[in-house]
Amino acid sequence: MKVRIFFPLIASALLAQAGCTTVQPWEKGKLAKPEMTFGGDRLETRYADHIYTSREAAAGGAGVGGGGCGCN
Amino acid sequence: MTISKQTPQELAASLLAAALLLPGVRAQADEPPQNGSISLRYLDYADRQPGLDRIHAHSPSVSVTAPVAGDWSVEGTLTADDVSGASPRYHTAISGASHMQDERKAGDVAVTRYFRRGTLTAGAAYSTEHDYVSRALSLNGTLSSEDNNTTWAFGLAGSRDSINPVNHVVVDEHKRTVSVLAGVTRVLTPNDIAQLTLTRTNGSGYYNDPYKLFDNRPRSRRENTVLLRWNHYVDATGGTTRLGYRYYSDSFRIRAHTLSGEYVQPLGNGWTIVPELRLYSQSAAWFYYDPVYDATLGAPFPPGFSNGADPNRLSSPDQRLSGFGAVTVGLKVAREIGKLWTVDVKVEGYEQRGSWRLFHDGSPGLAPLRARVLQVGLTRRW
Amino acid sequence: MVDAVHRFPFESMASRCEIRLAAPNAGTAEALAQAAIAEVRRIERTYSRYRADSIVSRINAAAGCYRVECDAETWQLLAYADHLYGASGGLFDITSGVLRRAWDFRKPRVPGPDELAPLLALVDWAAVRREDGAIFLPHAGMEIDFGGFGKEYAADRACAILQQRGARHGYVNLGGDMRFIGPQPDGRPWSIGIQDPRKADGIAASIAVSQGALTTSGDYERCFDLDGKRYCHVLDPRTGMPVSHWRSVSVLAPLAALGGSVSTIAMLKEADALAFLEASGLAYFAIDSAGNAHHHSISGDYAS
Amino acid sequence: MMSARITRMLRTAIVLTAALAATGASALDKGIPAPQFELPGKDGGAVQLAKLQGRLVYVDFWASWCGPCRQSFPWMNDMQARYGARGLQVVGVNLDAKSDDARRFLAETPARFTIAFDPAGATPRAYGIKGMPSSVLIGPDGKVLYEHAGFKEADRAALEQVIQKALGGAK
Repeated sequence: MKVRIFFPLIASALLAQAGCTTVQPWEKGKLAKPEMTFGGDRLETRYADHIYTSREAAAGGAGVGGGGCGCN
Repeated sequence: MTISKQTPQELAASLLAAALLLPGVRAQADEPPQNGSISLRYLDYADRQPGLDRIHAHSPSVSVTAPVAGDWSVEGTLTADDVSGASPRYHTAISGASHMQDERKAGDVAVTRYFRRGTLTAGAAYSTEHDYVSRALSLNGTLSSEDNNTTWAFGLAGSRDSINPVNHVVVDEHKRTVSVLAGVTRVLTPNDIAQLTLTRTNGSGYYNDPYKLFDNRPRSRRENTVLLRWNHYVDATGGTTRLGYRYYSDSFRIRAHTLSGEYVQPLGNGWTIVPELRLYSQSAAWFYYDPVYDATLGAPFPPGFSNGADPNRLSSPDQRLSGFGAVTVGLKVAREIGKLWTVDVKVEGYEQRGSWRLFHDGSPGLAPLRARVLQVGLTRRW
Repeated sequence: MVDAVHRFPFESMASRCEIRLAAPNAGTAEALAQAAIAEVRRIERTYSRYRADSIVSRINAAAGCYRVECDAETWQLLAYADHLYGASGGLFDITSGVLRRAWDFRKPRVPGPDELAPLLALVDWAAVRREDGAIFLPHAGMEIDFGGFGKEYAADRACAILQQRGARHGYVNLGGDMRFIGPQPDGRPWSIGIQDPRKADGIAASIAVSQGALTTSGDYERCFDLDGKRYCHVLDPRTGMPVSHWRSVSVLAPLAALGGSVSTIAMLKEADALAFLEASGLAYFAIDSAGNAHHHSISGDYAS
Repeated sequence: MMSARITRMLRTAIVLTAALAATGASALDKGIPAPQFELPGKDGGAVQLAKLQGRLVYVDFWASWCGPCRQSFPWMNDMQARYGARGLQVVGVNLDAKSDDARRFLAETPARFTIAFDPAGATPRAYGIKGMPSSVLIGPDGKVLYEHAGFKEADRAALEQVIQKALGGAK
């Protein structure tokens, strides 16, 4: 239980504090590269989620709203 | 024909305007791709344990993303799984494994509205196979700060599944879930961006695996995930590291850690190579029982079954609820052809062993599971 | 790896032409160039007054007799010619081609007033009637001639075709009137020399250009000298006599059709040329009869 | 217990959506003199805002990696061709850290207007731009007339009207 609450707090604190130098719009050349975004290839992510949820107990994390399946 | 006395500005403009009217003197500049895209992908999955080839799946899928009227975009995917093979009825027992052949079709569509500093996406998903139909709706939104360095994300989704196993262990069973998501993405430096996402899912209904023996699970499940991701651009190599850590915990008292890492390395004239490593570790569900069976009745009866244990006691011999560790090693090679086409091939090896569980010892007595995954993809932008 | 630049010289409209463009290999360059050259030849066939089957010859043959239906392209060209007539105060008159009967620049002979008078009577664009897609030259013997901007129009069309098919670097040069597809493959502009009006192989100035058009009207293309005076083919439609105030006028413009007509009108404006060139808002480089250069360049990629 | 959490989530969601509609503060106030700049041009010469006094100047901050910038170039070429003669001068200020990236971009996407390079980013900082691309319309008197961030299909007509109005006004 403790870990569940404690962990997100330090993570978000870390995030907020670390980004104190504001990055200017014209300095975002590298951030604009596709591989720097969190999206990833839609179908590739779909396959990965599908394989791991049908072989492991944990599921989700990055998004909500995918359908379930009777995979065994 | 009057010779009009034009002021200098009007003269210049009229001359140019007249010249521009001459037919075909100006080429229409070809519009750069408007981030529309269509992707085809094919998956070939096969897993086995020593002595038993288990599941083999072929899965073609297609995805289309189309910008609409400037501020909107529509995305849709269609997938068809052709799954066949054998699944142990309990733990990793080879004898009596149930052979199955199944065709699953799934599709989803999402409509996104773009605002000046945010997006709102409504999605619907549908999946059907002979014994399981799932419907899901979702609403996701993002909001960016004025300097676009911080983006908040929030999401709400619900799903409703109906289950009708061929063995009629149950008839017309249902499962409902509601999930919420909150996240923040933060630009740290010109080379670094990080993201924290929290999700919570509450579900109630039929969670059992109808094809496993003594699989009697609680009728509700609360699941939490915390996902921290960090992408870093490496100036020296022009490559990008993509690291992620996910902590999962649920009311089955399963705790799972997932550490995943990818390194995207462009190689010049369109080639890109992406090695991938994933480490996973989970604890067993509290009602999972090890392959140690009832003294008198033997496998698959749970211990104490013969001397009057409560028959609807919660229990499950499902390997997926046991404690184990797993490693995935993968490599993707992609090739961009011209400005519009990309083709890629991805190969992954996955292995799951009780003994690989991190920090604690895993469930004993289960055969290791190995899987190899092959994917081929083709994408065209327009 | 920067694409190599390929050159395709050819003859058209009685002048030396060349298409220069960068392409991944000679094969694609050849295919692109042939398509552009075909378009230049089509325009030459359609609007040449020397070819009996051209629309211009049919219009001229019908002068004083009947109207001739025009296709959309011809109709647009006539509309542009009409606009130039208005903008130049009547100096740019495509019916002035008829004066050519009195002038043969291969022989140094100046026609007398009695020879010019009947021809000048036929120079009257204002009298030409254009209604619902047809044109009628009211007096027999009248002629129209697209020589004033036909070549420049062809250069624009050829360039548009090359750009449409993906060419990004190169230019089309039709007898000195140039229309640019884009900069050199490495992004640097082309350095173009402006002909010295009095030295055949001399350069009066050089300009760095990466797009738009560079057109020149000069008194040295078809001309002769008599008693120390230069008689060139640019004729004032009111007097029938050659202009003499300027040796050459070069103009930088977004389109060759625009640049060509502005440089020709400037020659015709003689003393008022500079005022007209300023009003046109385009960059220019003009050399007067005394050999002095007058130029005006606007900042930006049009001129160096 | 579950419904409490859901409603709390929803409440934060609604608050965040409301913020969506809030308009951003503009970086430069209208009517103030535009900050001066002198930057290296594409063919060696210098590009100076002061030298363009008396013309309507459309300054566009762009970079080779920015998708909407690539969409805006054909439109800016069109504007320069159609209104250049009436006094409009488009100036594309490139903000790539490595100007070679910009030159490769320009070889693919031709610019028929003035290009200047500011790898250090001093000019965009002075103009306080908030997004990529960003454009600032400066009147003949050197004062800021209009500001715009981003570039979408729908922006083309609106921006052209602003230019026409400014040109109409400018005698």
